[in-house]
Amino acid sequence: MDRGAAIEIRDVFKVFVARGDRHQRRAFLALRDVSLTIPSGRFVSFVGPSGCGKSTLLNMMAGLVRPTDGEVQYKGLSVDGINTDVGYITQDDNLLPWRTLQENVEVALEFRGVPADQRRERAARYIAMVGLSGFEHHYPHELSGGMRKRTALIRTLIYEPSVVLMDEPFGPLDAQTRVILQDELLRLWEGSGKTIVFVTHDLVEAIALSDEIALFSRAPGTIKRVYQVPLGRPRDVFHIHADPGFPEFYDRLWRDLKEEIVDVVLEAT
Amino acid sequence: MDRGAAIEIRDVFKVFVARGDRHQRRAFLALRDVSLTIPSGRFVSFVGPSGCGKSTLLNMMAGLVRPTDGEVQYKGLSVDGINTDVGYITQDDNLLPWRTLQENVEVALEFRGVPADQRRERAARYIAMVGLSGFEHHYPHELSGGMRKRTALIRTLIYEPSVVLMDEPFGPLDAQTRVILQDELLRLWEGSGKTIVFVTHDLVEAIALSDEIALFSRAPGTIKRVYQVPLGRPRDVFHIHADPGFPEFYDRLWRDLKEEIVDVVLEAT
Amino acid sequence: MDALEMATGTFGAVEERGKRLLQRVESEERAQQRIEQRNTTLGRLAFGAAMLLAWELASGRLLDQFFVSKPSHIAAALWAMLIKEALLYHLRYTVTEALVGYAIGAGAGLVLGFALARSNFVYRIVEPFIVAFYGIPRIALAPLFILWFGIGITSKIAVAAVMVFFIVFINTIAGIRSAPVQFLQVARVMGASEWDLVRKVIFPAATPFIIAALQITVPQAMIGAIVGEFISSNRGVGHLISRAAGFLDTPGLFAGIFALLVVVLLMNQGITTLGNHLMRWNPKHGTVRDVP
Amino acid sequence: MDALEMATGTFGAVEERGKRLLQRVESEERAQQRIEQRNTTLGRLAFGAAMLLAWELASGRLLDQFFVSKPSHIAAALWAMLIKEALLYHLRYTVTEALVGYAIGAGAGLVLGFALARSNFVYRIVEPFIVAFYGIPRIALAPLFILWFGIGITSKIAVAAVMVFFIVFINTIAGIRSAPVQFLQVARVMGASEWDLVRKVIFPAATPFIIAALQITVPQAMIGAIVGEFISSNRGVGHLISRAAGFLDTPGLFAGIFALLVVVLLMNQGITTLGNHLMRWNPKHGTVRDVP
Amino acid sequence: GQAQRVRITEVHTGTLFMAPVYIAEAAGFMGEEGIDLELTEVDSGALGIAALVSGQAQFFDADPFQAVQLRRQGRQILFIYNLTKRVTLDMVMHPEVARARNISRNMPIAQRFAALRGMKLGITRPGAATDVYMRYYLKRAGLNPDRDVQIVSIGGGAGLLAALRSRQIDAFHLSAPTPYLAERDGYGVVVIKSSAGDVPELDNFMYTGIAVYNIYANRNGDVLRRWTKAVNRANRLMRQDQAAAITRLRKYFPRTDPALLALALREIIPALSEDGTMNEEMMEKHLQFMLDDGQISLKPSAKEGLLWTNRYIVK
Ligand SMILES: Nc1ncnc2c1ncn2[C@@H]1O[C@H](COP(=O)(O)OP(=O)(O)OP(=O)(O)O)[C@@H](O)[C@H]1O
Ligand SMILES: Nc1ncnc2c1ncn2[C@@H]1O[C@H](COP(=O)(O)OP(=O)(O)OP(=O)(O)O)[C@@H](O)[C@H]1O
Ligand SMILES: [Mg+2]
Ligand SMILES: [Mg+2]
Repeated sequence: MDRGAAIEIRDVFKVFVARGDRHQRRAFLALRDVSLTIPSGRFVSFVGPSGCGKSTLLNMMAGLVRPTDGEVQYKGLSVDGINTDVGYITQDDNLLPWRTLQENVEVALEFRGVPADQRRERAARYIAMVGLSGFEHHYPHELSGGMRKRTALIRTLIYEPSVVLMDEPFGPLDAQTRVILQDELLRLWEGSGKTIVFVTHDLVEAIALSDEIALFSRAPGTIKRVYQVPLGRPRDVFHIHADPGFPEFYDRLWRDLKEEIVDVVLEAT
Repeated sequence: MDRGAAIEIRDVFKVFVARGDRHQRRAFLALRDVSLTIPSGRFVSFVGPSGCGKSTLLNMMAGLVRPTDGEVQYKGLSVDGINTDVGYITQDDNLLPWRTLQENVEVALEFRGVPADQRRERAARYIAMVGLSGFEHHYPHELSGGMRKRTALIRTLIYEPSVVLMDEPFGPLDAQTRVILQDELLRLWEGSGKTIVFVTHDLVEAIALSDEIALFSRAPGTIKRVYQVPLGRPRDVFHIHADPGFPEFYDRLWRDLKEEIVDVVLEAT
Repeated sequence: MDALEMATGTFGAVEERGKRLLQRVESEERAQQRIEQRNTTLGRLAFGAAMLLAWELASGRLLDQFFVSKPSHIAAALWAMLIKEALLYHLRYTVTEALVGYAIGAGAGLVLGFALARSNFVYRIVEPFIVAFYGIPRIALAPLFILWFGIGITSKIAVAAVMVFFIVFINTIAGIRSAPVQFLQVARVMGASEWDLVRKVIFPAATPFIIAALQITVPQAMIGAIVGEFISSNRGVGHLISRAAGFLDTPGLFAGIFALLVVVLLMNQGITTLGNHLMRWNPKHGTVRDVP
Repeated sequence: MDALEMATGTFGAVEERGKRLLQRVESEERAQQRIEQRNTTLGRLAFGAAMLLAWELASGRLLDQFFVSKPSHIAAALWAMLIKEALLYHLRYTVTEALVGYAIGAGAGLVLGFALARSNFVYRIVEPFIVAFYGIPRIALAPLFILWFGIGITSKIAVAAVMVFFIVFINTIAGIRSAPVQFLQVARVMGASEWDLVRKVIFPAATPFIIAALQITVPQAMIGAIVGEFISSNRGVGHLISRAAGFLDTPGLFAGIFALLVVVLLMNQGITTLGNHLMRWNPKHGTVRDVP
Repeated sequence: GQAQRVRITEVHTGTLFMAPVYIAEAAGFMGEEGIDLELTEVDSGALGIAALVSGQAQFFDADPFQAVQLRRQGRQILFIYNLTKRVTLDMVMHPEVARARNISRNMPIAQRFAALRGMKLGITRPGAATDVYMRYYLKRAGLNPDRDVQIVSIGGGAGLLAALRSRQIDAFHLSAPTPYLAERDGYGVVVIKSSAGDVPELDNFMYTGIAVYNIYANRNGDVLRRWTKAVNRANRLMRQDQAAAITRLRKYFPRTDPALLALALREIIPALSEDGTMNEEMMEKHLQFMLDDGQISLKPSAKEGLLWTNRYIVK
């Protein structure tokens, strides 16, 4: 497996200007001095408090947001404009409302000029994989929240990008479906050489899936620490609790997070 | 506390017609023979596989969807048309994009004719409670996913409806923020006499918060079983794992869910 | 609760009931469309008949018959036109002008709208000039139309196209701007080309605007053709109308107009159908009142 | 990674850098708006000047000066009009007609749009009749306008209002239908009255459509006033234009038109500003090309 | 001076036949008769009728066809002042066509009509005077207006000039000054000048006059007399002192080139009525013309008092 850097984030700062205040457009700092290397072929998770800038960082990797200062490199080149080399499963599902589930799943293949019958065949396979067979002809508003999210997931996986950015892909899914899809994801990924950047707020999920976990501080977000997950591969996501390395690592992560909690509680009251 | 039924669901069936199939509009069954009583003043959670009809059932309680057969009663009267007596935190945040965070939080108070200064004061309190102070003048698209969800939450809580329907209110939140808000929610609820119907896919959350848990089967959804949570009140959500009743009850719930998992896995491959 | 489930009957009975419901809903769904269709048609006929009746009765009493004529006379004039003035020949000519002008104007509005909206700077510079051009009374341009487009069918098509263009253009721009930026972003990341973006994301998002513009411009195109025929012509319904006006022949005037309106209504129906088709995915299209 | 964080400098330095960035962005933000504004203004002036120059040069060579005149002559005529024909007096009259007609037509279109869209059945019945009414060439209705509204200012206002109404009406309906049904639903559950719904949910959602319609109808209102003045008048810019046309006075004709266009452009600018204000929340309003 | 002041509204179609009325107003003759005259221009005859019938205006420049047509509907308007004594349409032809066909004003009128065969001829609107008389010319020459020539309607003077200049039509006819502008700029020659009496059948012909609603005339005979008195004063001024007339006219045509106004007046004055009087023969000629042309199916009497009267004319 290639061990070069897929993505390299250097000294990134991000300033946003909120537009709601009529009289003064006040700028504020969303990301502060973030540096991180994501090696090629690895599964890296981001965990951290809500609003700390995880999605913003993913947006930068996809070229949708420009850093105010610092640089984001993709495979050695500075990201400048849309990065069509990555697949991006955004936090909102962003399904096209005028396309049925199947048409949504096929859309990237259409962009790539894949012939209709191949599209259909591949879509059917992925749709079955996430348990959505029978709903091919539903429009997004006729699907449940979890079904929409699963559709958004396979819409990106289907064209097999070499780097996949996933922003809470299993967010609105029940524990049951979730574990199955985690397992499915690991099976697709293992040995594929793909790089995955995965945002989640479920520590167990992060541990079960990742090679590395980047822990973010609360806003203005920065990376507090990067952990190497001390579990072997392949992993059994169904029984990850039973892995000998799990409890200790989980406790360590949780301890480090608690510091952030205390801060938030203090702020909240 | 009043122990009458806040909501009474009787023999409800729901048939949807999906419109994507051009040639045949095939109807399909989303809810099958659901009956459930939600007593007044209780905290009831729904758990179950994605797409089993949890949101649909909440929509019925709010009067947004009509049952195809059977009846939904609210405080003894059949729900017929919009039920403005409940507060409903929908699965999607549905914030009004043309209003800032604060204006969104105030909207229900505006509908109720609360004077501007009172609105502002109450909004500020709730905004601080969920840790969003400083973001009052951000438009929804300038907020992170978790921040939007927190806004949607307090937008409903602020007018203190006597029955609150919550569809995965803590979905896109990190574990840390989540526990704090769970605690906050319990503090608001306890002793208030309010009824809460709470959809979640986190079993720990369901146990930590609820009096009763209704477990749904996979689609066409029906209620497989209703559990009484065997933990006392008040509860410490930060250390719920340590509660003596917790492990046994958790295992029982998880066992019952597994059956559904097996089914899904079979279907998926 | 388990007891309750038992009480509702055996599992088999529930299955049975579910199936019955499915069938019921499927047939109801079909029936309802038919009923709505029928009610609308009946409603329109009733409304139309009521208006004609009111006109017939009011004319000569409340309204001055010299200027408004009455439906019965108009019908007679229409018949006479059909027989004696080769109405259909003139109608075909006018409708061709209107249709071709409509197609050109709408096409140009769409294309230029897409071209300019995607380049905001150019749009902001050019926009006031386009608006200004539309502030020029058509009548003032008549000699130029004659010089540039002649006195044949081309000049009528040009007038119709001009009247259609602006509305489609502005609405297209507004529609393009309302395409959610997130959709554009995910599509671009998925590798959409500019053309993919236009066809598969922006156009569908702008559909409600474009359809509204296409609906607004149906009567405009027809009026454009008529104005064109007023500017110069030797045939067409505008010619007939103009002659009727010259001879103070109000029934003839309205007869010509009625002939046009039939075409306008047919075209409008076509656009409505097209809109319903393109926006079939839209859950609330047409059902705004009833929130549930 | 901890090492890396260290390497970038002390915590204080990072803070410092953050602050500097904040200031930079704030001042850049302000500067950029100014620059854009300036570029747009310059671009428009350049474009306008180029067009006038091309006209001046082409006139008499490529174009027939008799029919298109040339900017220098038009400027002279404009001056003469200002002095000898009390242009400002006529202009005030015409602008009043256009503005009042615009306000009435747009107001009626909005109100009727809201009234009908929320009752789909009535809308579907009434719609073809409204469309048909718009298919009637204005010229045919002119005698009725005189009968009903006289030959004073009222009839011009009526023509302008009629030309504005339809476009605002159809676009309003389309806008209302595009209001996301989920927003209506949550608002209703939160206790919104029908009036709350209209004001706080439907109207903002329909804003892009309404603004587009208001923009389209600015020149329409002006033309409506002019058409009204062509139908009957003894003052107003339409009267001046009509008189110039009668005497084949092309510079005078264009001078009258130019006077109008200034007003049209001012009104258009007003609508654009209003639109920008109402849609200030909209992230991509005006920045369509640059996806990031 | 001793008479009561009245306000009247007169609508008109903006033709130059109205020159005496304009002058009467601009020179203050109306005012001296105690009349505040407000002139309003309308786009077409039908609109003038609408204004008259609805009581918005009291005076209008109509033609006998409109009067007859209104009569059929049970409304009576009455001509009280004649504006023209013959048809004033002058035909201008592209010089190349005229040369190729060898047409000029020196030829007998019948030959000129016959020479129109195969041409593209411009009129203003179908049913308008330009159309009616063009067809009459063709019929006089035994031509079928719908087959032997192409008649194209082109809304107004500027359009007609544009079409002639770009050779999209071969000829058109209209009242002065339009045809003379084409002549001045070298792309037209006037070949039929009915304003000078080239067409005898259309000479001494009731073409356009000022009409009022009958009811109004019955009640306001005094006002009508004062009105005609002022107009006749202006008429005399116009004939005696063209320069003065043009100065007065500038109130209504402030920026128009005085030379152009002079040209127009020079061409049109010979066709205008000297004192507004009408006679049975003039009216009869027009009525018979309309009957022959098929515009009307019943010919009302041409006698004074029915469609016209000289009763109110004060010289
Ligand atoms: N377009 C924008 N304009 C202004 N502020 C923005 C914008 N996008 C994001 N922000 C702000 O940047 C910060 C980080 O947002 P981001 O979405 O990256 O958070 P996140 O880590 O993904 O949070 P969550 O877990 O809740 O999704 C937030 O404070 C948010 O308000
Ligand atoms: N408007 C609709 N038209 C057609 N089908 C619908 C509609 N709304 C929901 N459904 C279907 O009904 C079923 C239940 O949906 P629902 O949203 O209630 O699920 P859910 O239990 O909330 O799932 P999740 O946990 O994923 O949100 C799904 O199969 C969905 O496709
Ligand atoms: Mg996020
Ligand atoms: Mg749901």
